[in-house]
Amino acid sequence: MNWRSLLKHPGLVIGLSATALFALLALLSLVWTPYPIADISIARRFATPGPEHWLGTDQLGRDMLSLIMSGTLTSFTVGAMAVLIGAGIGVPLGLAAAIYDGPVEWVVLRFSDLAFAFPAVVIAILIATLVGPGASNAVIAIGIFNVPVFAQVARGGALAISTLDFVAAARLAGLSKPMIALRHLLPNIASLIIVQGTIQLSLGILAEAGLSYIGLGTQPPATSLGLMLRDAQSLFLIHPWLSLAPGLAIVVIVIALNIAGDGLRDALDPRLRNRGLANVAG
Amino acid sequence: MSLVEIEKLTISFGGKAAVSDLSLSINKGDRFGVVGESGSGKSLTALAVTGLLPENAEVSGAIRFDGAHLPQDEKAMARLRGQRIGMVFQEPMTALNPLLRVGDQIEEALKLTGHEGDTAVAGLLTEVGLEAQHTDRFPHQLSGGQRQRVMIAMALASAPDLMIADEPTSALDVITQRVVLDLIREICDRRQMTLIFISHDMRAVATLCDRIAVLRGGKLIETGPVKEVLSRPADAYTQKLVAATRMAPRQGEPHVAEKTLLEVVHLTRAFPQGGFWRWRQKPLLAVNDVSLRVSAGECLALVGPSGCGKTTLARMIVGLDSATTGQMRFEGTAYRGSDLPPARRADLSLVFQDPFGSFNPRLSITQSLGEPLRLIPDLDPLAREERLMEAIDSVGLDRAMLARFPHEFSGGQRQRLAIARALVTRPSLVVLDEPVSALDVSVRGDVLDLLVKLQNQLGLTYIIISHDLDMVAAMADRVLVMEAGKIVEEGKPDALFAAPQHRLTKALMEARLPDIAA
Amino acid sequence: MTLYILRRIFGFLVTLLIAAAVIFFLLDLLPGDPARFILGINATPEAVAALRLQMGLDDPAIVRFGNWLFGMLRGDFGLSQTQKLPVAGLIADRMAVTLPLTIFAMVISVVIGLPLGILAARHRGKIIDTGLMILAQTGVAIPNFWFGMLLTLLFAVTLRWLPPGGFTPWNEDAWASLRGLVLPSLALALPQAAILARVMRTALVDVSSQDFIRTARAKGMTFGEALWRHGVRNALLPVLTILGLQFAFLVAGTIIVENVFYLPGLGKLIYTAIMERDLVLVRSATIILVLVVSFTMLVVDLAYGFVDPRIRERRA
Amino acid sequence: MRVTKSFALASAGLLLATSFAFAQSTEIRVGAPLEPPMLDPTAGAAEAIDVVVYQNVFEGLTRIDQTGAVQPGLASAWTVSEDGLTYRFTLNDGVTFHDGTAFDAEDVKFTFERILAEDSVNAQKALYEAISAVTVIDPLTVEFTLSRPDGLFLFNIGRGDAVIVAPESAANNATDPIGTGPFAFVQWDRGSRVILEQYGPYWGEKPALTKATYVFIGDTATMTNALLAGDVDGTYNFAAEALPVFDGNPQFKVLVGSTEGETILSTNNAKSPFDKLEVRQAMAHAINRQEIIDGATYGYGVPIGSHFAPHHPYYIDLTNTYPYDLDKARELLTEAGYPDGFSATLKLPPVNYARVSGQIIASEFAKVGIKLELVNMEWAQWLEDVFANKDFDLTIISHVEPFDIGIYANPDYYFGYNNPEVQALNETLNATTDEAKRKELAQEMQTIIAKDAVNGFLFELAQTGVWNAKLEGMWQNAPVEGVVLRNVHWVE
Repeated sequence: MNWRSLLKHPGLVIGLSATALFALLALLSLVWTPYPIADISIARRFATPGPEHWLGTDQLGRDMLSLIMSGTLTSFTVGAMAVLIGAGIGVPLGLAAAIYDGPVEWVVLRFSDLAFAFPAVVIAILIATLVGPGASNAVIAIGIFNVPVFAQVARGGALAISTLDFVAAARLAGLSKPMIALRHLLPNIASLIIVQGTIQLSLGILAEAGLSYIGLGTQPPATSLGLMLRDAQSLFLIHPWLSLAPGLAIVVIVIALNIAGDGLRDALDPRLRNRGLANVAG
Repeated sequence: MSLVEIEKLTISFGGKAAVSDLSLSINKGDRFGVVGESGSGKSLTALAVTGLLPENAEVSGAIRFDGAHLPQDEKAMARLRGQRIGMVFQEPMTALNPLLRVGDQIEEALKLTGHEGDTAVAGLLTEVGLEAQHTDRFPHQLSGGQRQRVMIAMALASAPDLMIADEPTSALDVITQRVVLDLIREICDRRQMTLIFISHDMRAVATLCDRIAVLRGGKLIETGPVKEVLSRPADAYTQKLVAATRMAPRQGEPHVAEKTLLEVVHLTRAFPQGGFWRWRQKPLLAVNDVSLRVSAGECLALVGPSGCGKTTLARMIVGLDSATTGQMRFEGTAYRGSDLPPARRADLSLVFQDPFGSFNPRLSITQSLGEPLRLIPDLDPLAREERLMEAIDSVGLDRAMLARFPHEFSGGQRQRLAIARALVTRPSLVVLDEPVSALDVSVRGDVLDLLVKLQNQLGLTYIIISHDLDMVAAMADRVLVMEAGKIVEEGKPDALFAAPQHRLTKALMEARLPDIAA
Repeated sequence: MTLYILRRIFGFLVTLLIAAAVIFFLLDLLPGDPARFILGINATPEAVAALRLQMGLDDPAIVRFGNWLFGMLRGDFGLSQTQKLPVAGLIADRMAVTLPLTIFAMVISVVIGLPLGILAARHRGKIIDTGLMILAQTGVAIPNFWFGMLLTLLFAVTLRWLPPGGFTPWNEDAWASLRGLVLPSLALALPQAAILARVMRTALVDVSSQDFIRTARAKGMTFGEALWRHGVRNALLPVLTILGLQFAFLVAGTIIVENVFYLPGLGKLIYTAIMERDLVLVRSATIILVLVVSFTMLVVDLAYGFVDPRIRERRA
Repeated sequence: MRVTKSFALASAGLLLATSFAFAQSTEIRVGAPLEPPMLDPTAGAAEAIDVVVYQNVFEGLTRIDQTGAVQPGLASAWTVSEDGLTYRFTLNDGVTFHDGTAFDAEDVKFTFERILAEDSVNAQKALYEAISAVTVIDPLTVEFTLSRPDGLFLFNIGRGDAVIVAPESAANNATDPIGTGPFAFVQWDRGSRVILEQYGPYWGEKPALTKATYVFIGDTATMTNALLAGDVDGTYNFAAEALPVFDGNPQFKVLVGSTEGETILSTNNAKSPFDKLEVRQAMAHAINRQEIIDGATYGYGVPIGSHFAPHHPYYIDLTNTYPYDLDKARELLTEAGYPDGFSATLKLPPVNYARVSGQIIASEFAKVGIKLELVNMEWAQWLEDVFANKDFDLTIISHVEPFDIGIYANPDYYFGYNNPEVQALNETLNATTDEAKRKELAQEMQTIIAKDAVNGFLFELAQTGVWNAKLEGMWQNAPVEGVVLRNVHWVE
């Protein structure tokens, strides 16, 4: 896919650039924020947005813009790590289920049934009590939730690909099953996985917000958008801005990711791309 | 008087014309054939007549049906289709709603035109050769031929003036194909219906139609009465299409069986059937106690209807699948299928049917072609390079193409590449699974010529799997006819086709469409 | 068909059994002594030891697992360690909140989501489609708890139409109970409705390009008629899968939303029970939650068979 | 049939209407942030239990009033022997439990023997271990014999942990509490509320309220909404950060009072580097007490300089022992051998004051080079890690026991402070009954632990109640845990 074909998908361009903008802001917070986020000053709390603090300050006098930048980084990191865990475990499992039928497939399917049966929040609560609440707990909980999703996507995609003749050709050429999975199946389901990845990333950001909101996710002094909402909820009637700003940030980021995901699907999946002509070819 | 009149029709997508400046006139009572290869715009033209073009199509020009312009209003157009035009599509698998009983689907078509009643459904079913019991079936419970009959019954529901059949038989096997074609002809005769028959198959058009239009790349090449056009094609392209329908018998010495290369001994492949108590179900015998011999340098053909087990047999021979009982011997190495030792695999190879699915789109041609070379140990990079060059040269393609990716090639080129891949290990036996059936007619000949040339040059042994009797007759030294996992007849092609003994062979011969009269 | 059902039920039971083992042994690893938690910071070690003995915490894990499993088979889910009440009753009480909440949310999301999805697919590419999908994108992106806060601000604090949280028992004032569930159901349902609308639209757009829709149009239907008569039912297959998953999502979502609206539901029960180290309650309530979710998946799978005759046979 | 039914409906409607009309005058709905796990105050430490039942459902021999003074309860009078080892109580006559059984001296004996039994699960057993015998003299007289003098004895038997229970009902008190108080338990809708109703045959003065409902709302925002929407009539301790919502609203009144909660930065004195006095002093100098009070309690907390409640008569102000002085703090760190500071963990339990104070202290300590890693924990884990296993550097916790300076005399206590001088003083204090002498001893102890900077002394938690403006009679202060409803009433 080159840059020109990218431009044919305005959704992808808009979604990716908005995502990139937030990702950049988030990364920037690693090296620079307008104010350090650990810099607590009760004296200047609840400042309204102004030239000094563009988005005002929170209940501990921390700069809201800095918090949102850093919170976005946490949200992205948690979501992305969870996607990495989900894909890292789920994709090999799904591939294994696709290439080895019988017991391996049965075990993988049962495992994914099992993981689906545990709502992510329950996993999070269990892990939070096991290892204490924190961002890593959210990563694991959301990651576990992601595993069967990726396993099913990978298995479904791999099963569809493995009926194609080039897989048979590879077997004729003496490639082992893992080699076939690596060389032929994986590259061809990569686009599926990337698209699913953006969806799970946005779901992960929402889930992180939910977990932090009930106190199981990110813990101070680190911050995340969900944690900001938690901190601000009791002040909602007095300082509604403290809830609105991080909430809107979540909404915009998730929308951007979803639009990018939709665009990616259209751009990467030739079957969908050519749908307009699919039923009239010939 | 013309029923359908197409005037300067242009259909384009995103500025690219798929049909350009096409004018045709189809008279009442005509059986009009539209012939063309993929991308010729023949289907789009049919869709344009019925107002079913995709929404993103840009259309200009005029279409008149029975003297009147096609209505712009969607509802009016829909009703016109329902009452006066019947349509039959290519894929009977997907053209019926999988969730509804076929009786209901036919009845729905009747309701839309105001002809109601159970008797009407039964009448239509009888007319297309189905029985009353079929009304309660779901589409997946019917065979392809039966489904296509249901489609025809639905098309007839409104007693239309015009029937449009878009490749109605290309997804069916040889015997059914002929039956359905005959059915369409018979109904058109009986009902005095006008027919637009769209096909890539010259011989089908010749059998069924009285007028013909040849399309290529969205343009009209030639039109006129079938007899005139086909016996004296004016255009070079039409000539080529007509020529491709006749396969010249193979030149050269008849093969003399000397040394046995491959021997198949009492081979059986059983597939377990589903069910809760799997072991209680009787297994399905896809290949049932088959024995055969292939001698070096021979070209052996396996023919039979779909599902007869010929592909399963081929897969076991090349080592993609394993026999349940029995065994094979390849130059003295005994094996059951997948246990074929890697060292021997290099001597055996397979060319797949579908040139589009047989290359990994993510790998370059070099990578794909080089893959079988893993079977040959200790091949240094230089020798490897040499093998690839040799293979690509042998199929008549440019060496520069090695660096490219599959999507950059046409179907014919890909099939050449598939052959190159099959040859890269310098095998002695090549199994060809329907090697040309997925290709456009105009390139089939070239690929077959290439296969013959390679066999002569390299002394290859071929096993060809096909349902195309003409191709088999042209290529094979010996033919095996398979049915339900067993070999039912064997012989030299001339003798076998001239005097078929088995019921199946006879049916296959009868289903053959007549040659186009020169 | 029966064979298929039997096999599916077998898989369901295996999943439950493994889930039970996972829950039990995971909880066993939890740090924090339930006895110590109940007695607080000034309790003597002897008092803690006495309570441990009383609660049966000193038996080997495998014995306790077995006791738990067989107890559940007899309908005895054990006695809550902190509340000293039969767990089955506690769970049943909470189900009277969580189940209606989930079902309302489900119904609302279906009633809103599916028609909008169909409408958007019907007018694919038109302004109404774009508008609806922008709405749906926003709906998908809104965290349900945040949405709940906004709803409360508007309907409970400003307009005072509905209570801001809490729950009146059904037997006391069913009308008040219903009113108490309106905002939480909406908070749960709207993001899900947005997802459903998107899935329905995609499924219908997929279906609309299939040959049998063209066949229906060839029979004399307009695109809209064909979509409605032939498309929707076929599109329901993927939607059904999502509905099953969504139910699981909703059940999980109740944990957060019950916190926001302070509803005495199952999620809240689990949450509090973990905080209080009431392991008996936690594991039984969790396995019930898992049971509800897997049972829904089972029902969805079986429902496939009823909608799709192909599956009915293929798996028989 | 039809007539009867509509009549029944009409009268039901009437009943509903009347009960609604009277609802404002004799019923109350109290919002509580935590739901009790069970309702037996003698078998658990949770404050939420006492909030519902203390002095409402259950009563003790003595009763603590809202100033923290000891008043007669089920015992109408008592005498103490010269040596302070024998207490003789005269019990009120005509007292019955809510199940109708009579209350007498046997119930008192049963109650205390149950507390002291081998298999007792009483959370404060240690407070009563001085009791060596409980003797029934006659049905209305009971005598306690102590093994050592205990200045806090009368206070302690007035606590929720020592309320009198009956042998017939004690086992079921967790779910169906039966006491002698002015209110009887009616029902508990788990997860949402507990309903109490006035007990008709109550022996004492009848309360104004006929019905009380405790509604459990854990979330501050939801509590705010419930108060604003009139779903609850008040709450006894509302989150300080949201108090401005009610400030100046004539429909509500905000009651700010004191509690017994000394909030401290507990320091592991047994662990390096906190075993060094200079380090602890440096930390004390680095704490900006006012900023923490403003940040964590929105100014409602009262600064403390030692482990003692400011409203107590024995209190002396020691907040200036180590004033906020960063330079001095750095100097002391250098002296202690940590010129660049050090790193430590701060384990925080799941309460808002601790979590917020923790963040502020981390930010303050960073200025003198002490880098704190914040570790948030759930209660169960905190109790095990910090309290039971003493596996911590620093933590923040509010010690809510009244007059609990004695914990500094216990070298095995979780913060590991071992000072023989304090231990000796405490022993003397416990054995002393003379008020003036006791005050002197208590102040000496306060001063020593302040000077030793045992822990970071932050503030005394305030109690900030929000109530409907028409309610009167609520306790403003919280000398013991509980929301006592006996005097609460509506005024027009």
